[in-house]
Amino acid sequence: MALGVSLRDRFPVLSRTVGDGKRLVYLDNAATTQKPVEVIHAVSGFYQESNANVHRGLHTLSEEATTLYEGARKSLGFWVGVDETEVIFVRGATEGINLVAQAWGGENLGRGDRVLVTVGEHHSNLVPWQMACKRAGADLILLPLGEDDLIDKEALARELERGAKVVAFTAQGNVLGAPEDVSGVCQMARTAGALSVVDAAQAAAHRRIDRDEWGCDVLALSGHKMMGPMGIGALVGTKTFLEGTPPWMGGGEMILDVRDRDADWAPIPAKFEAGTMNVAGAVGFHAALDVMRALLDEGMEDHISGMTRLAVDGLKARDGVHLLAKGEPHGVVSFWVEAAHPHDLSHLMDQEGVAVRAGHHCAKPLHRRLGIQSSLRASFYGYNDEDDVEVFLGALDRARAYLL
Amino acid sequence: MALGVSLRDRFPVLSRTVGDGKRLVYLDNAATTQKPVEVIHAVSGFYQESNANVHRGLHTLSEEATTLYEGARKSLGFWVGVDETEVIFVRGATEGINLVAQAWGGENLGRGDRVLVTVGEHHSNLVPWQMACKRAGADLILLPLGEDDLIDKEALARELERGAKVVAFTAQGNVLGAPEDVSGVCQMARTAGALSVVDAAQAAAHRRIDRDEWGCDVLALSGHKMMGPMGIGALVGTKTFLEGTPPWMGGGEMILDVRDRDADWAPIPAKFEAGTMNVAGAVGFHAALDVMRALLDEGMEDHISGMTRLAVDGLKARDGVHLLAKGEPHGVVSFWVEAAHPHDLSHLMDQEGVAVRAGHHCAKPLHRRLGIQSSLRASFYGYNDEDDVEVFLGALDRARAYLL
Amino acid sequence: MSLDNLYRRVILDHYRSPRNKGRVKGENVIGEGKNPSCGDDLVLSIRLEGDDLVAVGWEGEGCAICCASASMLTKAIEGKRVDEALAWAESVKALVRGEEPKEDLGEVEALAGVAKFAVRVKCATLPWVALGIALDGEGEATTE
Amino acid sequence: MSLDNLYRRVILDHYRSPRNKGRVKGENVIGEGKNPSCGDDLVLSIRLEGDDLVAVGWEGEGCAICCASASMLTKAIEGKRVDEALAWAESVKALVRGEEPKEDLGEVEALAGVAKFAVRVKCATLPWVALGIALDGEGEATTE
Ligand SMILES: Cc1ncc(COP(=O)(O)O)c(C=O)c1O
Ligand SMILES: Cc1ncc(COP(=O)(O)O)c(C=O)c1O
Repeated sequence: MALGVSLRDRFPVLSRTVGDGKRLVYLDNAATTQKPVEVIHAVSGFYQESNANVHRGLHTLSEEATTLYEGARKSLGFWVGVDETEVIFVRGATEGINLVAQAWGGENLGRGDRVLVTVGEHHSNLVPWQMACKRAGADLILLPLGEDDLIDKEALARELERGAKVVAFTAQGNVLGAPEDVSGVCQMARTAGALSVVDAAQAAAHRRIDRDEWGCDVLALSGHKMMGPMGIGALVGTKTFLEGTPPWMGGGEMILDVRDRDADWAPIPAKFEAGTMNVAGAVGFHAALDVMRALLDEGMEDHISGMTRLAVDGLKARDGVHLLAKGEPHGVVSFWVEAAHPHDLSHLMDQEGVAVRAGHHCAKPLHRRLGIQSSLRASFYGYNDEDDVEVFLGALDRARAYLL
Repeated sequence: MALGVSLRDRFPVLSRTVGDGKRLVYLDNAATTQKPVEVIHAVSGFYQESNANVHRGLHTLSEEATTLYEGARKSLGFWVGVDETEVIFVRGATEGINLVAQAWGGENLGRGDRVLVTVGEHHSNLVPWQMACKRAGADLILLPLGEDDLIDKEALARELERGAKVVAFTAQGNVLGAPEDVSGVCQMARTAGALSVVDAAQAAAHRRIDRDEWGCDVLALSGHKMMGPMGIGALVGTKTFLEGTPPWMGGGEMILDVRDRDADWAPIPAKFEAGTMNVAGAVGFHAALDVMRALLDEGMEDHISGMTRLAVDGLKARDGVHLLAKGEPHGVVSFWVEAAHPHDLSHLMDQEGVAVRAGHHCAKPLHRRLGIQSSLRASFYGYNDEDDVEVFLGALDRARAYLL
Repeated sequence: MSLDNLYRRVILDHYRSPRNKGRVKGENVIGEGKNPSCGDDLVLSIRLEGDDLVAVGWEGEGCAICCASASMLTKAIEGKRVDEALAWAESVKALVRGEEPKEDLGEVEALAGVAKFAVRVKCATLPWVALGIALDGEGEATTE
Repeated sequence: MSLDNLYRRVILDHYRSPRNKGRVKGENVIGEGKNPSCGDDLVLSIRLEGDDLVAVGWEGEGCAICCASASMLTKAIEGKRVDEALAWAESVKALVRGEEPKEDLGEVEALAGVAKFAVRVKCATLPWVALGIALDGEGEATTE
């Protein structure tokens, strides 16, 4: 396996054209990554060979499906360095964070408690806490980011000193793209007795996570941002956290016993997996982890860093173009252009085959602080290469010229 | 398209063998149905052609993905006779019911309120209500079923007279299989001012639902029980219900605006769809609805009724075999056998290629009332035929003989 | 190129040289429009005398389609009666959804090209939705 | 046929003619085991004198594998010391997971065939898990 153009054959969508025959230059990877044949085949293979509902069936298909499903859990557990019972399958990072905010928060947050998030959070790691705080009468505090786009540790220390129940933050923002000092923040949270919740949706797409190295209580990630299928992701928590948290959804599979008016919960992870789960999704996610391992071994992160730097340099060299990141972004470059709305630029660039994202990227508080409504974002992955960056910069220039 | 054996080519898994070369006789359709090539191709086609995150993207892929996703919503809305804005995509029936019990229940259930369910409910339509009642201090009442396995209307009338906030019931049980008089029950609930919540997980696999004919406030269903992919299903509610219910999960896409400490919600359906949804799942579900339409036109339900009757007659003719249904089941036959545990029978029958389900089928209160721990269940679909029923009965006889 | 359908000369012209930008004197009706998904955010400023829209201005931020649409709106409805303006708003919304306009909409018909780009429809309609709400009811418009 | 691996003659024999069924006289330790997913539900009834399991019985409901396993358990550990019984329980659990037994487990080795059927492992281990909990700690066993 090699990176860039030589990888494209394995991601079928990259062979398609856009508009009047333009090669697709897909630079919206922070929104969702493309899927390699391995993942597509794993999903259809499951439906063609072993499709069944898991766990309770004693017939061959059900046993096979259970083995595949639990195999995916094992693989993900191994990938992030945790026991398989610490892996809860969910739809994605958003559901994972809501689980924590609602199930844990419902029991543990009370009037006057303080919850810390950052101004750089994706709405998915902000709105659930707004809702939980509102319900509990707790206070939500938005931590500032420093000049390097990372959590301002002095501000964090100050807020922790005043007392905090939770520190919820992203390991890598989807707008600024700065890899956070996760273990540093988690350690400060732990020392202060606060629960650490890590939004790993972006980070997990770029590196192998070691939960214990991070030292967080719980983290959430999405398979679709890691070349896996949509509709599958995971919440990874410590045994202590998961066993101490009440279940969230009720239903089949998550029970040990059910009487008329109450029920006993199954041990983790089943306690948090109510109803029929996305088994095919988990199987595809398993395949994606295998591809991920290979790409990281090939040096995908250096490759992505190189493209990011090229894009950053190219944008900085252009008049009237402003980067959102003050520090050094990885994998994603967000920017705005004077006198040209991101929507128009994105639409015009699409006509040249270039897929970038325009909008607030689900980070309104951050955009508001930067004094802008929206921005453009280009994000890179293993199958992109320097040529894609050149096409992107050229398309941007032509789009600006068109609007002038 | 024709039913039974002529359909098998289109469901790839049905060509596989089990154990030492036995033809798969898949009779676990109530747990999950098999997937036709149309559905498998729709899912992989999405990943090969149009994979992108929906809604906020202005590039071609994202527009295509959005069109496909919203096209699935339109199709499902049309299928159940509602406006597309009344269709909320969820993972499946379980998530849908939890949404209602938690988001609506959290705001509308209080101390001493009464929630009615039936003794025949799947845990997924029981445990969420147990949890919601516990949280609110409300009372959960389990309605009895009559001699026809349907809700005892006199008991329902009595309980409604005492006051009830919710009547939550299944349109067709996964154990007894009796099609409920949904519109009758909903009308009684409505007259009494109670919210009607219909678990349509099984019913939706067997007929086209007309929401207005049912007259329910909200219903939940699962795509995977309707030949669709796993990880996709829907909650279908009236505009009044959905607009009057607060959101459940917070995150991306479900907001209109986000400030630091609070947010405005998007209009329905987006209000209830936080984070990246299972777009590929919705696309596959759309394909499944097209197949469903064709099969129902071909007379699938008569075909299934015929097989069910054959199985019921065959089982009744055998000594020591007891059916759980008192009335007339459709699509599913649950039974127990004297002096032979369902696990052993299921395992032994699997050796002959016959996939049936053994256990409590997520209906413990029902089994407890019937005085048994568990049962065996055979459930039929369009691709099964009379021969499958014969093989099933023969395998049962041989399994019993083996254990004697 | 298909883009020229979307960014027609008249649209680019209204975008580059917006008409009636700013609040009008004696403003007595305003219409707010927001498209939170992209940050489009505009205010229509109207002076209503009796049933007549005697002055119409706008301010706000948005993409070229949205700004051009607002600019064209002010030209199109200034001097019209409330019922005429509301009828126009309906016609433009239909046009942008890809329907044949029932009446002659003048230069506003340049917006027809938007119909092919589902995601841009709300950019084009935002000013017209805001107009409807300003004249017809209360609250804030959104095309999300 | 591969089934014969699972339902070996000795297992079917214990299933058809269960040994030590019923509570023992002078019972002073009980172990409860439940597998709620299939409804397996059994009680080990033990009379402990000092460190010796002088009488062991069982009652309950379950599948053939579970009942045979319970029946074999009572034969295997009756008369043993607590530490010996616990060591047996560990060995049987390992056997059923597919590991090579370290000691001679006699007829109980017939349960080895279960290892191939993941979903039945918990049927076979339930009595042994219940034993561990009865002798070792508190609470109710579950193999869910
Ligand atoms: C009657 C009934 N209700 C609810 C469910 C739950 O559906 P799901 O597991 O797809 O969420 C099922 C399926 O198991 C069912 O049969
Ligand atoms: C930093 C970050 N957090 C959370 C999310 C939410 O992930 P999902 O939409 O897969 O639930 C995303 C992706 O949009 C993200 O980039």
